[in-house]
Amino acid sequence: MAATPSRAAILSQRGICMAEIMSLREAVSAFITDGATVAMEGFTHLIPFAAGHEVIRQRRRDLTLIRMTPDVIYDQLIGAGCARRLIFSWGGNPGVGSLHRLRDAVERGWPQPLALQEHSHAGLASAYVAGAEHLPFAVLRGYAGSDLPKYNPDIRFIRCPFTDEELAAVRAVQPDVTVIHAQKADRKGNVLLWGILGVQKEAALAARHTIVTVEEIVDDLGAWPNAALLPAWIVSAVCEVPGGAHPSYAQGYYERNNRFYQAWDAIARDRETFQAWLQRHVLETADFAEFSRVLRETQAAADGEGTEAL
Amino acid sequence: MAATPSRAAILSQRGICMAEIMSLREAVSAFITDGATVAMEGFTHLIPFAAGHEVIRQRRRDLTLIRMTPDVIYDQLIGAGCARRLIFSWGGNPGVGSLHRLRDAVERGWPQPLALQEHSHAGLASAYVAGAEHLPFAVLRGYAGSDLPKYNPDIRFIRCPFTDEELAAVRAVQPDVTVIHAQKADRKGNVLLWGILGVQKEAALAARHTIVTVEEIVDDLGAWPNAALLPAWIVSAVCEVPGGAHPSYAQGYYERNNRFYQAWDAIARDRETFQAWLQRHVLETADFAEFSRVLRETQAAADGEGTEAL
Amino acid sequence: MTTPEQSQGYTASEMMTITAARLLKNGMSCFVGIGLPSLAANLARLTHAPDLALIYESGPIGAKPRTLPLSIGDGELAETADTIVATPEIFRYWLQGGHIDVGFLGAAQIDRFGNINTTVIGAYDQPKVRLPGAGGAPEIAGSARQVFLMLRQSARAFVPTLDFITSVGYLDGGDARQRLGLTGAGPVAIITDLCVLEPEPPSHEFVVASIHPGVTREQIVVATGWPIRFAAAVRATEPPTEAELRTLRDLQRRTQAAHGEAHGGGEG
Amino acid sequence: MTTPEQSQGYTASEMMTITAARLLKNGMSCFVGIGLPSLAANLARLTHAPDLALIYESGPIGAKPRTLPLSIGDGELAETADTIVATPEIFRYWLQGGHIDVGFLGAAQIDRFGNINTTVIGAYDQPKVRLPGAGGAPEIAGSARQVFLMLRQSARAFVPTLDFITSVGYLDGGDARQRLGLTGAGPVAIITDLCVLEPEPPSHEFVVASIHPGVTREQIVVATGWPIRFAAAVRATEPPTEAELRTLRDLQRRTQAAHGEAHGGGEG
Repeated sequence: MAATPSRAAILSQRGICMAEIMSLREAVSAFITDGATVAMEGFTHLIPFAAGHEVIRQRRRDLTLIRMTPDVIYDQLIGAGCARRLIFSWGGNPGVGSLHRLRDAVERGWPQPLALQEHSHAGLASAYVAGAEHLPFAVLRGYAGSDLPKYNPDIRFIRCPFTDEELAAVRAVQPDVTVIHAQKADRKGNVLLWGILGVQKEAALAARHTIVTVEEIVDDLGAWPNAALLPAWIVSAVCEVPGGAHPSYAQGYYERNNRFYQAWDAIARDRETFQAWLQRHVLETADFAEFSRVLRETQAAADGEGTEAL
Repeated sequence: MAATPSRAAILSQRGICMAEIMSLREAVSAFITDGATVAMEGFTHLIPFAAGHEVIRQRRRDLTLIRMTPDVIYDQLIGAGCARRLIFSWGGNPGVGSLHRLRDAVERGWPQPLALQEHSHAGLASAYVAGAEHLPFAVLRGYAGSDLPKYNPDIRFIRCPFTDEELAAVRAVQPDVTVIHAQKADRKGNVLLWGILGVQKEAALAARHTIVTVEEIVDDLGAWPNAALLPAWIVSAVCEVPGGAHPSYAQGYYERNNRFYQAWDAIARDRETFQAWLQRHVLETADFAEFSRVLRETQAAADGEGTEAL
Repeated sequence: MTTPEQSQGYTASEMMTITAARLLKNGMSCFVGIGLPSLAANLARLTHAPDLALIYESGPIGAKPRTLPLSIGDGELAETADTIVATPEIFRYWLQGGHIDVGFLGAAQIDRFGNINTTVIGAYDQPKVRLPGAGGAPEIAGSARQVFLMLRQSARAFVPTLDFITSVGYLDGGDARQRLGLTGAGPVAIITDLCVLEPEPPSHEFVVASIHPGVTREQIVVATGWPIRFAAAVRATEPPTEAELRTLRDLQRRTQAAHGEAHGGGEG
Repeated sequence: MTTPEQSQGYTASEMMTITAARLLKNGMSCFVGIGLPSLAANLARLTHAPDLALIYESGPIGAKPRTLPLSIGDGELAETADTIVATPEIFRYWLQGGHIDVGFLGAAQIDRFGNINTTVIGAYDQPKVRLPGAGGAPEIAGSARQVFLMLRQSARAFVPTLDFITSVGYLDGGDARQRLGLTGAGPVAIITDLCVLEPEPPSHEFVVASIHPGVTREQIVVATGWPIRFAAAVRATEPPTEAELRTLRDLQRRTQAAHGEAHGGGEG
């Protein structure tokens, strides 16, 4: 994680920031480097799957990945060998069970060992808040009596300077790059999202660079009062990727593909099945549009055979 | 200010909370007692003037008043002798000049001395956040080099447990009662507001009791996604008081009466003029509806005379 | 041979869900995890507690889902909520702020003091089974005014010693929890498919307080990894009513139709 | 006798506002107080910096007011903003978070190191004049990447020693500010009705860097309460262009029509 002074230094060197509209390939290539600390956020909703695939395609290595719920997106990145470290707070396949690629990396070091830094949701959400607030730490009522602080040095306990009460403190997370998916951007690069917001705004504000994939780029966002809007001047890149949250969902555009999440259990359980899936759907496709075509074909074939092999 | 343990005790004794729809007179009578700590919030927008008047009518005394911008609402309460202490961060008549009743109390102790606890906006906003988060304090990058901490014991400096960096800490504010004005409530007592939100949500969540005056009570709030909505179960009382933010404004209902703010300068500059105004408009009126009628009459008469004496 | 379940006309799972639902009072605010807690909370909302306010950690406040969500952030929760706030706000303003009446938690392992493990089986650094982890549980366990724990009873889950304490109940009992300064009162009931356990003062060890119809004490003893004790006056759980069963089954049927298969477990 | 102002065709106030506006670059994010800063920032937005993002402490982000607000929370700001966030978010996420390029402040008193007083004249506990107080200034002064200070120059305002330090510039000069660990660079210009002052390294004492047309050095000396120094190479401020003056006057005319009188000063 970046120490505070270096971020301050970067901020003071930074010129005027203004979003550029570019392809996802360009954005990943420009901003995500090997060894970077990357947060791809979206709490069940608006998970930036297309961007995750592009990172795999560009074969990024040794990433530190941050995400409250690693979900299938990080199971794919971890299984593809992109990550050496994971900062997270709940690592399951929602409503289904385990993330098998995550477990394989943790339990058996395949395809490479994965160091874990583990929080509670409240703790990691607070660490994002501290990052967004440019504070080195956040205070919360948390972790009392839990074993988690024994294994995570970024959780400590402090005392209130007024009441002497003991409270938990977590170190801020400050990603090099945050990637999120949103419903809309306008042509200047202002971004609008709605529905379940998770920690996306905090992750975006905490990062040095933010890449946003969107369902569509429009002339006028048509935002209501107090909308969750990220102005172009805190965004580095906006990429139009319709469907880019699939198999997660985008409220107002498409629903969560629960069937894919269920099928993922069988795909990810076995190293060979996973690798074959990754090869065919991600590594051998040029972009998310081609991925979507291939996935539809596999899914149609599976429907014909009555199997769940997507 | 309430210490944390007593609030925890109150929370654990509290039964199920659910808003009751009642008159403003009943609400002030039920929840605001002499000596209470009261926050009436609303940043220029949605200032709960009607509730302030009702507190004056019920002749509450020795209140500790909290408000980022005391504004004309607290100038009236201070001049009426309701307050013995003020926690604030900017005490002017916005765009006009001084709050003369506030200055008279501070500079000359009239009608009684007023103790000040003074923050910056960032500090007091953070203290509200800490209150809402049920933390005894908040951390911020603030007050460095300023003389304010010399005069406010609720500002201290602490060190980050990870980086050893020095940061400011402010004690949480936890009002006994928070009063806000909002655009709408539904018949269950769910409250919707929009536009400039200030610290209203934080003040409401930080308080033991929250009174909300609204422009109207409707069957269906018609809220958009991620709206600023306070559910009935964190609100104590909802009171329908159309126009209750005047001379402040309610977005979507009426505009700020800038003319009243300008005229207030002359009214409040002089003790006798102020007392006459208060007598005629607040103490001798039964409620906000009657206040509004009397104000319209005075205003029409002033228009006729070409003066600014409202 | 007829199983007790068949002869009773309902399953042990249904009895568990209905028992948990009954503990929720109308007007309460309830912080809900996915799986059994979500099922029980929505059953309560559809029966005796129409104004139960359901809060999901992904952000929805006052969700009124027509079918059960598969994940904690399903669109159904967002579309039916009174509003949706950001996740930090849910945890910091609403849960930590003291506005949640009931937190509802499941667990992989539980001990006699209601401490739970959802992190790891085996050693942390060399896990036998890596579980999903903490999620919202540690702070729900700490800050909700009361906590209900809900899980199927077995000696594998009800263990003498946890491999990892993810979230606390009463720690090692007595006033240990109180000394931690937590703002919530802690777990007040463990609802299982066999019985309801409640903490017995002053030790706060969980003892059997109510046994579901058709369940024997012997079954409970076998399904508990520590020498389980029974309260002085053990109650008999009221069997499900027709209305409770019908509402529960309708909800599950609607959910199955929506998701294409039975509702999965686990937080998310 | 013709005053210099009349002979020039513009007032000293107009020169001050236009000079301040010119310092704002297109695409910057600017945290704006009410009064002169708001006037200058909106003039910049209406002339050379159409994508200047104006942030007001009451919550509006990207406000594009057609007339100047009388208060910091006018409906005009809310209606024309890209979005409106809560006040704690403005201060904690946007200002403290490091996303504000320029903070624009006024003051009642200022000293040679750009420290300002908006709190009290006289002793704090027995004030001669109780001023409105800090508002957003201390943290704008600390966290905005750069700060512009803007006030009319007079010996009453430009004092040798402040009665109260509300917000810091360079404290007592040298590396004193740096040692405080503030994230913003501090004040880079004081724009007055007579001139522009800039901090001179390494002491960071403000010296006259640019003199407005028709103003003499003597006028500046008289209007400064400390022995003011002049930079080695003092620039001559470019007079207002026709377009600048027209836009400024149109804006003030629209504002006057909307509010019924001249735009007042002061934060709020």
